[in-house]
Amino acid sequence: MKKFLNTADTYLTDALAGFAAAHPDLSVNLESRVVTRARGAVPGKVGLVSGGGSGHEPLHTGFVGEGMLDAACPGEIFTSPVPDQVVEAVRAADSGEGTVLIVKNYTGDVMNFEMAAELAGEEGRRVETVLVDDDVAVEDSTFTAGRRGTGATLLVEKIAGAAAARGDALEEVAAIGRRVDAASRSFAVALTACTTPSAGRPGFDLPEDEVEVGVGIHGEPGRRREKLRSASEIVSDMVDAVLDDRPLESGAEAIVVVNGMGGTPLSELYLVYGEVAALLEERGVSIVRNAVGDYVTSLDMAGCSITVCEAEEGFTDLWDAPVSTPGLRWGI
Amino acid sequence: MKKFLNTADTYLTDALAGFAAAHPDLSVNLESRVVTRARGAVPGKVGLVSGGGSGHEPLHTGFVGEGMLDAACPGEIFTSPVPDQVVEAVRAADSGEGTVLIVKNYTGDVMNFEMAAELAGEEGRRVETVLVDDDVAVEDSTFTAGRRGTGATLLVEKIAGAAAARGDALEEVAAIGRRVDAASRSFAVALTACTTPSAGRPGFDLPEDEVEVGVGIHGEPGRRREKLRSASEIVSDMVDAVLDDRPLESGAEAIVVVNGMGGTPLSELYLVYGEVAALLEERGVSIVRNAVGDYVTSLDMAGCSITVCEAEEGFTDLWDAPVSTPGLRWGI
Amino acid sequence: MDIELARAWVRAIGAAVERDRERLGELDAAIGDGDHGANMQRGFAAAVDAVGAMSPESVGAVLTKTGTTLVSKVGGASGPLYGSAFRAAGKRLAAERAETEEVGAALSAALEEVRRLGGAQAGDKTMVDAFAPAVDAFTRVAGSGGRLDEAARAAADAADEGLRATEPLQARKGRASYLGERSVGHLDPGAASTALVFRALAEAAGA
Amino acid sequence: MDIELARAWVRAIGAAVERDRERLGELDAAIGDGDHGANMQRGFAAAVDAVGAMSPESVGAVLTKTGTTLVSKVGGASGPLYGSAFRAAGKRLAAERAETEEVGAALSAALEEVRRLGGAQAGDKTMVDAFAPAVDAFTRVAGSGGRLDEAARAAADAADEGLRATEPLQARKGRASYLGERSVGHLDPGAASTALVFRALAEAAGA
Ligand SMILES: Nc1ncnc2c1ncn2[C@@H]1O[C@H](COP(=O)(O)OP(=O)(O)O)[C@@H](O)[C@H]1O
Ligand SMILES: Nc1ncnc2c1ncn2[C@@H]1O[C@H](COP(=O)(O)OP(=O)(O)O)[C@@H](O)[C@H]1O
Ligand SMILES: [Mg+2]
Ligand SMILES: [Mg+2]
Ligand SMILES: [Mg+2]
Ligand SMILES: [Mg+2]
Repeated sequence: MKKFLNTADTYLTDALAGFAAAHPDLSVNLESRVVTRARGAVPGKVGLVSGGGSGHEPLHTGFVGEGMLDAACPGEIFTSPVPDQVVEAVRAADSGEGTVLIVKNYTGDVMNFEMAAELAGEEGRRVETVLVDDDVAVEDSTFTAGRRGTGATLLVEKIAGAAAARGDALEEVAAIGRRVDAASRSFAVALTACTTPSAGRPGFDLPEDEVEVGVGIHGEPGRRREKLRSASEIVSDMVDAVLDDRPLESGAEAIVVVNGMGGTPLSELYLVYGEVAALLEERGVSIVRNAVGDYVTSLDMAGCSITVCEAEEGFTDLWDAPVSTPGLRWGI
Repeated sequence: MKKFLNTADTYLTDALAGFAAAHPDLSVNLESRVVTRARGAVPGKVGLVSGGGSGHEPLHTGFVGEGMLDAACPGEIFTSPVPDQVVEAVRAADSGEGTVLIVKNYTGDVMNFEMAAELAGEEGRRVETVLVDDDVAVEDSTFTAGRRGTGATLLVEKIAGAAAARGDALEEVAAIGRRVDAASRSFAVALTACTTPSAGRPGFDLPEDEVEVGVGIHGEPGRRREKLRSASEIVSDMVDAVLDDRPLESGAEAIVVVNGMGGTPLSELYLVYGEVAALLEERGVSIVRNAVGDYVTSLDMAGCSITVCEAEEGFTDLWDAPVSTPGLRWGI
Repeated sequence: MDIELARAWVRAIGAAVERDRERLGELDAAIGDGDHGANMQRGFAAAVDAVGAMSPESVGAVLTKTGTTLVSKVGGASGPLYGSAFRAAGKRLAAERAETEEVGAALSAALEEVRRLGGAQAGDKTMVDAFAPAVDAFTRVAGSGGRLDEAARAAADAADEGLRATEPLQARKGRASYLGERSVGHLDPGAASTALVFRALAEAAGA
Repeated sequence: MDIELARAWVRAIGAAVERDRERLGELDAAIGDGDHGANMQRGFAAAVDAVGAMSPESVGAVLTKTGTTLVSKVGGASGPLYGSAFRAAGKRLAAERAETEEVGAALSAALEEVRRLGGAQAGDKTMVDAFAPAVDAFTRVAGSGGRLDEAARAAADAADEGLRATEPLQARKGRASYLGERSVGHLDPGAASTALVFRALAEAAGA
């Protein structure tokens, strides 16, 4: 395994310590593993908390800050946080207006956040949960744990964060977060497997001429393997998968995220975005906003995900609203 | 070779086309290979132009925009742009106040920009050149082409860009750019080699347990090979190399960039930053600003560079000034 | 089962997941995200410390503390599941000693909790496929007057059997379900750790 | 040398760098950034088109056009160097035909331009180490009344010799100099392309 690290066991703490040193406007509790805004909860504002396994940076810790999250609780690598962490984060985020939990739909995340929500409730705190489940590689049926939460998490956290900053009430913030998730679909392809510090070797072996199609963000294998093809062929399949699941009519407006998995250079992501833009234009869909870069990663995996979110009433204004976090910043 | 691409020959054009589609506030000429602000030269402002081989994204195209560059000219991958491109960029950037060329110190870049500067001069344009040469892995002697320009380019382009935006005159903008370069030193380590689309395979073979120390940003081998060691050992050698070349006294203030080469996940970069911060603290140097992320990359290379720039009078204010580019944004 | 045996059981699980950490991780890497070994090791190492540090008044106190520790240290799917399971079992054993049949009832309560929380049916390729047959075997032997070590050994064998039976199954719950047919042909990591849990009980009781 | 031969020379270079693109790229990957093959191929393919499309009045016009095209198409270090070299040579050959000695003088001017621009000395492990001996050999043969094909063949052989001699050298100019001692033991890519340039002249003249 080739990584900048000291020991596999200290990887996460060391990385969080560096994150803390780099961002004095955030406060990082290395003990409780909770990242909050240094200034604390914002009086009169609904709190926004998210978290999940680590290894997806900048998600979620990198999205704590003005206009987005109030607190994040990073779990072990690819392991959802424990209820204590989440409760700790809720306490830090709750100004009395209640807290929205943004949870990616994985069995572990859902169970741990549910337990945390119960505990927070027992403390008399109002908590609403927004489940993110945008990955169409997983059919949403009784034969699965349901669609995974992936690239759309960026959109949900930004847009719900802006709604909270604007002063929306608990139920309203949760509602718009759910609308964003409902309007979003994603699909991912991996060119290489990622290596977790503890495993020390790639999660799966992928021949030099094959790709994993329909992968998640935890290094798990995808739905199937395919021969590596041209970007235009791969992307057209990805866009089909996304739009077959949730068709967009000609004339529709969309926010598109081309998200790198961590090991893919920006120039490739732009190349992919160019293909997506052309395909959507063919279908008469106009992209009103876009984000191209590493947002929801999978350690050093080479690959990308494509997220298409129909820009419903109000989404773009909230997307454009000022945000100041390590991973996303404008207007401030 | 595993990349999202159509053909090696179209890689650059396709990536630029995607970049153009993603950033409507920039105008990208795929013919002349020049990226400019859509609104064109800013009346009364000194123009800022940079360029170099492609494969270092977001550098330089991603730094075109308010508060930073007026135009960039991306060459072929790892190949400096041709004089025509540079002249084209100068024409687009020059509002009559003259233009500063920011050139990374490589034989090819220097010669092509020099030729361009001559041509622009023949058109009666005032041009000043700022050479960036921060990489201490290369000794600055008659036995080499001189130190390479690497991570400090981010600082020079941001700070000189802010000076130009503030209304500084041609000589002043060039002068502060040179001061930033003179105050900066960098050193890089690679864990893997990068693969150019045309070569189709890694530039050098690196055993699973070895790293290249003192690499540049063009996939060239470094000064030497070493066994992979712990992050704290590697980083402490890197920081020593940087500070031995340009010592900082206790009490000095610095701007630090921990720059990813393209294939290294953000969590590792933060881990590295944590080590750097601790080492500088030991030496009594306080980091007043930092940037951790992918800024000056080398395609898919895994690795990072550390840049330490002494924060001289005025640097931090100009660093903090509003900037709105695809690769760097705040305050706007 | 007395307090010391309960403690010994937790220590035996800790030793087992420490030893098989890699194997559990590889099983999880094949159809999940590869962290199950680390999760179990982290959780039970903490549980061993916790139950070692306390002076429990009851068998249940040991198991409840184990469950609470797992919940607060593991995360992922297995944390809440094993954690709640041990807590549910602990609730049922309020005395200093527990008859084998009482232990069986406690294990049944634990299984119920796993079913309730995770919603997995038999055959979904989860820990339930090892947990359920183990509890059945335990209660059967206990019901016919068998000793704890006998019941535990039967449970461990049944769990191993259930684990083996997960290989041909297609996962319908948890991460492995994302793979669809590709989950077929692999053992379920959680079923594998469950088999370790019951084998550890047999060892502790046999000693 | 007449206009047609000048054109044939450029075409021969184009064919050679097309054929050896990979090899030049690998030489450059070893001690540089691997783009020399692509650079030469891109540049001379454009030059072949350019000189094919024009109706030149002089030998020099062909070489000047070649140089201008290289400058505007290649980039990197080799673009300005080869481009300026061909332009310098072109300036000296204003007539429809050029005597072999005149060609030698033009080649000397080209070499001077490379030296001036790049500042490389003999032994710095650059194209100069092939260029300089080639020009010496050419002018020597031309000076003693040799024909163009004879002079060109001598130049090509000297360039090959100069190329071979770059292997043990440590680079002092260009990217390869960044490697310090690690540049020793490799041929210089630019010297390799220079050898192709002179071999192409010999072929064209011999034909
Ligand atoms: N809904 C569920 N019901 C019962 N057991 C489950 C469920 N989901 C997952 N599991 C068990 O959890 C195991 C995975 O645990 P672990 O890898 O630690 O958590 P995660 O899947 O979050 O990484 C699976 O092998 C399976 O046995
Ligand atoms: N200062 C110089 N003087 C003469 N030749 C040089 C100089 N610098 C580089 N070269 C030649 O250029 C060659 C590299 O060309 P190329 O790879 O196309 O450009 P780059 O080095 O910019 O990638 C080297 O092999 C060397 O022969
Ligand atoms: Mg997990
Ligand atoms: Mg080059
Ligand atoms: Mg797992
Ligand atoms: Mg080169």
